[in-house]
Amino acid sequence: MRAAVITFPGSNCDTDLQWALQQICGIPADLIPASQDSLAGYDAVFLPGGFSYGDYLRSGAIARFSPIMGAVKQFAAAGGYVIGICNGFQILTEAGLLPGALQWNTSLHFICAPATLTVVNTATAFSNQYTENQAITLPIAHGEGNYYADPVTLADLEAHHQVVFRYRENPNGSLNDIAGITNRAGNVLGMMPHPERRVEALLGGTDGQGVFNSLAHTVKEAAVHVAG
Amino acid sequence: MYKAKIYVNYKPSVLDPKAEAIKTALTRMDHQNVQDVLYGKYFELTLDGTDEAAVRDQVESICDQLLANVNMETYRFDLEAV
Amino acid sequence: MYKAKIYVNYKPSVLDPKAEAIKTALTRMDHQNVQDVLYGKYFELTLDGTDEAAVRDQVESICDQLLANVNMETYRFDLEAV
Amino acid sequence: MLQVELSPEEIRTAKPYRQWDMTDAEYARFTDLIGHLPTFTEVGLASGMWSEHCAYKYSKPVLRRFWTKNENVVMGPGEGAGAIRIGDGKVVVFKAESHNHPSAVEPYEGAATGVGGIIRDIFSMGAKPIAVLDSLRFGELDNPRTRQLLDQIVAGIAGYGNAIGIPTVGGETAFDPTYARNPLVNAMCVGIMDEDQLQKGRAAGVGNAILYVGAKTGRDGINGASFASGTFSDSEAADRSAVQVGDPFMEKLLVDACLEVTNDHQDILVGMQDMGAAGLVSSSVEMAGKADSGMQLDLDLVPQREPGMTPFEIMLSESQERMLLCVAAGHEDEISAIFARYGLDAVVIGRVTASHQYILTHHGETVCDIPVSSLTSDAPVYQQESRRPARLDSPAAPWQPAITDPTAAWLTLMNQPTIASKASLYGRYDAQVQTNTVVLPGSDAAVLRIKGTQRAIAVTTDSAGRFVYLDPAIGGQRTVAEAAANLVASGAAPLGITDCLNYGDPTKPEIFYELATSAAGITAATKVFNTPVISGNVSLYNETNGTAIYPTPMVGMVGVIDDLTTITTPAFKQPDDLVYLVGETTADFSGSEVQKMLTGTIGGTLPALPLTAIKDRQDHVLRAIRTHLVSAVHDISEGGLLAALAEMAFPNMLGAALKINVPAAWLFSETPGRFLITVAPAHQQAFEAALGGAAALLGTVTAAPQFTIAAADATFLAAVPDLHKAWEEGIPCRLN
Ligand SMILES: Nc1ncnc2c1ncn2[C@@H]1O[C@H](COP(=O)(O)OP(=O)(O)O)[C@@H](O)[C@H]1O
Ligand SMILES: [Mg+2]
Repeated sequence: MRAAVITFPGSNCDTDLQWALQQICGIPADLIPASQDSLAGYDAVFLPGGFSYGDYLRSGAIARFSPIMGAVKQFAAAGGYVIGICNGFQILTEAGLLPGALQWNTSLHFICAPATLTVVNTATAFSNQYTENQAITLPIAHGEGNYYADPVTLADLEAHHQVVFRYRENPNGSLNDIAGITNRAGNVLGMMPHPERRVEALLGGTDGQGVFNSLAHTVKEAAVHVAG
Repeated sequence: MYKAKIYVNYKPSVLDPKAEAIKTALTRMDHQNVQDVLYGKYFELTLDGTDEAAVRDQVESICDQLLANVNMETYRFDLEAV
Repeated sequence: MYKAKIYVNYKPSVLDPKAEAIKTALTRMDHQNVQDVLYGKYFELTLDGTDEAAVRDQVESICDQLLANVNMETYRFDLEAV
Repeated sequence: MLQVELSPEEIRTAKPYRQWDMTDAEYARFTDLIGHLPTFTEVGLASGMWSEHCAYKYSKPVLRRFWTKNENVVMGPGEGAGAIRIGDGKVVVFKAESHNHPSAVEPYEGAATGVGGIIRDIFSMGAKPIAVLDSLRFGELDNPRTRQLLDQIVAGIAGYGNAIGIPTVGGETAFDPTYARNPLVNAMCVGIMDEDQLQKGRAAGVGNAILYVGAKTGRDGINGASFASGTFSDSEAADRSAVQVGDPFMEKLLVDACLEVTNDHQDILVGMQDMGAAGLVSSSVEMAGKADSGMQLDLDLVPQREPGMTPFEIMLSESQERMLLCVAAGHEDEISAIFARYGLDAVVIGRVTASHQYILTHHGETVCDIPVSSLTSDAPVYQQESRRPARLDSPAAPWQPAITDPTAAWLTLMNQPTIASKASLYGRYDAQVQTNTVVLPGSDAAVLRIKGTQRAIAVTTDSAGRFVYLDPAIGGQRTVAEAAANLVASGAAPLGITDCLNYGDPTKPEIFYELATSAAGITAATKVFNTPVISGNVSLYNETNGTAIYPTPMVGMVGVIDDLTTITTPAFKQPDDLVYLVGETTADFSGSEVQKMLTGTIGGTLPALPLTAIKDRQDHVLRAIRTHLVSAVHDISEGGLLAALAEMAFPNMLGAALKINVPAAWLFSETPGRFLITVAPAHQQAFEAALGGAAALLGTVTAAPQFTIAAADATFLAAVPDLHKAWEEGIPCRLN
């Protein structure tokens, strides 16, 4: 598996993601500037955390118009795996690749803290290495992580088991305690917590590895399938 | 040349934590007679152009694409020639 | 009952990185005819009261104390009976 | 207000420079140095460059006496930041800076731009910024303005640091009425780089280009340097001219682009400096001065945000997020192209010249033509008069707390804002971005691993205004000793310090005495702890209506950990671990938290600090840590033994059963130089031997979250959850 990590101007978790993928999980990962417009040759695309374009209008609102986003949309439409973490999640909702929106935390403060999550759906490309209802701890670090969707969209998300991670103690006001969701097709994931910050025991734990290992597993299985 | 005055607000069904915080602060500051707070964004764009209808369309598309998130916000604008 | 429509903006001499970012984005999105972007806050307060002058004073003090940062922002407002 | 440009002759008679804090004598000196009556622009530049903020004219005689060099120091004071070796060919680069005055006027942006400024100092050296720390002082939280200052200053630091992607990993926050109108906002930034990449702020080589990079210049913060060098009074409270808005997004692009230039284009980059106080003039003229060059700049080429700016405004604007580079002639486009990739403009605004003149042209006219040295090395330096403050000769009588209900007193202590948890504040900082933070805020020091090595660094900031107020020399020593203790407790060997010297008006002899004497205390301690001063910053005129703050030197210290497995934290790890106290406890209540808590104020004298004995003890503790003999270490500081014990119990909700043969009241004493250490029973003998008998066994850690502490004359019985609640709510419950 080969991963692309998009660097938007203002991204600041891009190199952290690359480190976690490559150095810790053994998944080759390249940094791709948002000014490029091709993603040929990659099995998965990561949109990292940070403050793309300063997040000055709404988080993710301006990043969505970067040249690379056309390629990301094509990549997703073709069934490629796309993962947005924190600001990446915000960009994916702004770009319409995931439903809903991320609003200011109800405390109106940026929150940096460990969050305990329940893995509520392990039948996804991003969570199959976890066990059903496993409790994992991942750091959150965001000001706008309060997930909102209108009632119809929300019911739809739940009906199609698109919620992957839920907070055990809701830190930010997210509806239905949502911490991470996929699109209907299941190939696009958005999550506010940072798995890349929790892949080394030295830094407090390895719960985040499951996301990357799940994906690597999925891609490998698919390759076996194709080859077979 | 046109000037567009654009107002972007949360949809009424969306709880706005910032507006809530302002209301709480006002109550604490002894402004109990404030019944309601709406907190939105205000933009003024100055646009080159001569065809009012075309400029109107353009502003509308700027709002839809960039200035408002239609999942949770609504907008309105006034356009005047300057 | 009165409704106050309040506009808060940066003073002209203050650099507004937000407006700059929006302008750059618009240029990149092929809206080169946008000459100027102003990005401010917009509030609507609904206030109980019967004495217009008193309400006006109250809104002014709310702006000074809470809604605007007078170090770098200016504000204006319209008041109408509702 | 400054738009009317007077002629040189009019300046001589109307003396407009007085309003920029330049004296008649200084004007005369400047006129002599340049050999003609200065133009409006020239005198304006001098007022900025000769301000305390840029010239250190009052503090220089003090700073010169700092100890600044040992075998590890690669770069001492004088550049953007200092650098010191940590092994593996790497240096750690760090500096601290104050933004007290701007934060008092406009807390959010003042604090934010303070962080932005100190970050520029670090990457201007070519170092990658890896951590920010913030040292904050406020008045009491019963005042609404203080609550707002606290909220907005923390928000501003968070707003900048989080967005730019540099973790804010530590700092300190304390409350005393002396800071009510004059909060202290000191920020420190730490960077890492290869020693051979170190960059200097020099403009050398005739014909080489001066490149301006980053945000356009506007009318914000004009002559902020002399603003920061003036005192506050009520009549000036309306002064808003120094407010600037920070743009962390722009700075993020600047950091990345500048580091690409320093890493990959060493050969054509001659020098780089950030535009800080006194903006374009100070960066450019200092770069020329350090290289003994001349310089000519065309101000029409300076990117400007507003029309009609005068040379005075262009040169003294303190618009944020700007850098100045000196680039080898012929390679300008190569460098500009790199910045263009980051969406940044880089423009040639002038050249290095063969003469020693500093020449500025504007609209085709020469508006400044003066020797470079007249703004740099020839700036005045004053030997201030020093007088020992009368209060030091009539100290309050020795005081001891009368503790009737020990447990209740302990609970009250944990709830004092200065002692209480700061989690509600630092929880708003992204402390983990860059994925290096091994020990997060809330410990003695923050610890960051250095990727690609087996090493880590530990960082802390400490200040002790109360002690410095009671005894400047000993207070200065204690500040350094405490910083060193915080590093040692984390497993690090202290390497060096940066400082922020926060004092009142230095032209008052008593204030100058505080400054000079506490700096001498710092010097004495740095020699003992082998921690030279490699950078620093001075903030004077911290006064409101004529009353100064406590003299508050802040020390930022960095240490190195050679083996990641020896990183140590204060948390009790396991029941049955043995609890030791290292260091003698005596009745030290002058300036203590318990004194302030029970009497509302502080007073008394401080005993001499046995620096060598303390250093010796720290060495022993560090050796025990490095040989894996301990399970937890915490230094004892504000609040004394009880506060330290409680903090050790909280993370894992354990308790302890202890016996200590001193009066109960002494458990609140703040005798410096002590540690609490836990040791697994298996290591008891080896540990006691390693400490050479200096460790007294107090008891054991218990699984039950309960403290039972038998003192000589009373027993403390406290439930850890109760202590925890008091500690956690100390700040939040006062904010609502
Ligand atoms: N303003 C702040 N920013 C970041 N961290 C802070 C701040 N204030 C306090 N802290 C953190 O809280 C902890 C306790 O601080 P303090 O009591 O000053 O520690 P010590 O006494 O060991 O120096 C430290 O880890 C410190 O870094
Ligand atoms: Mg400590």
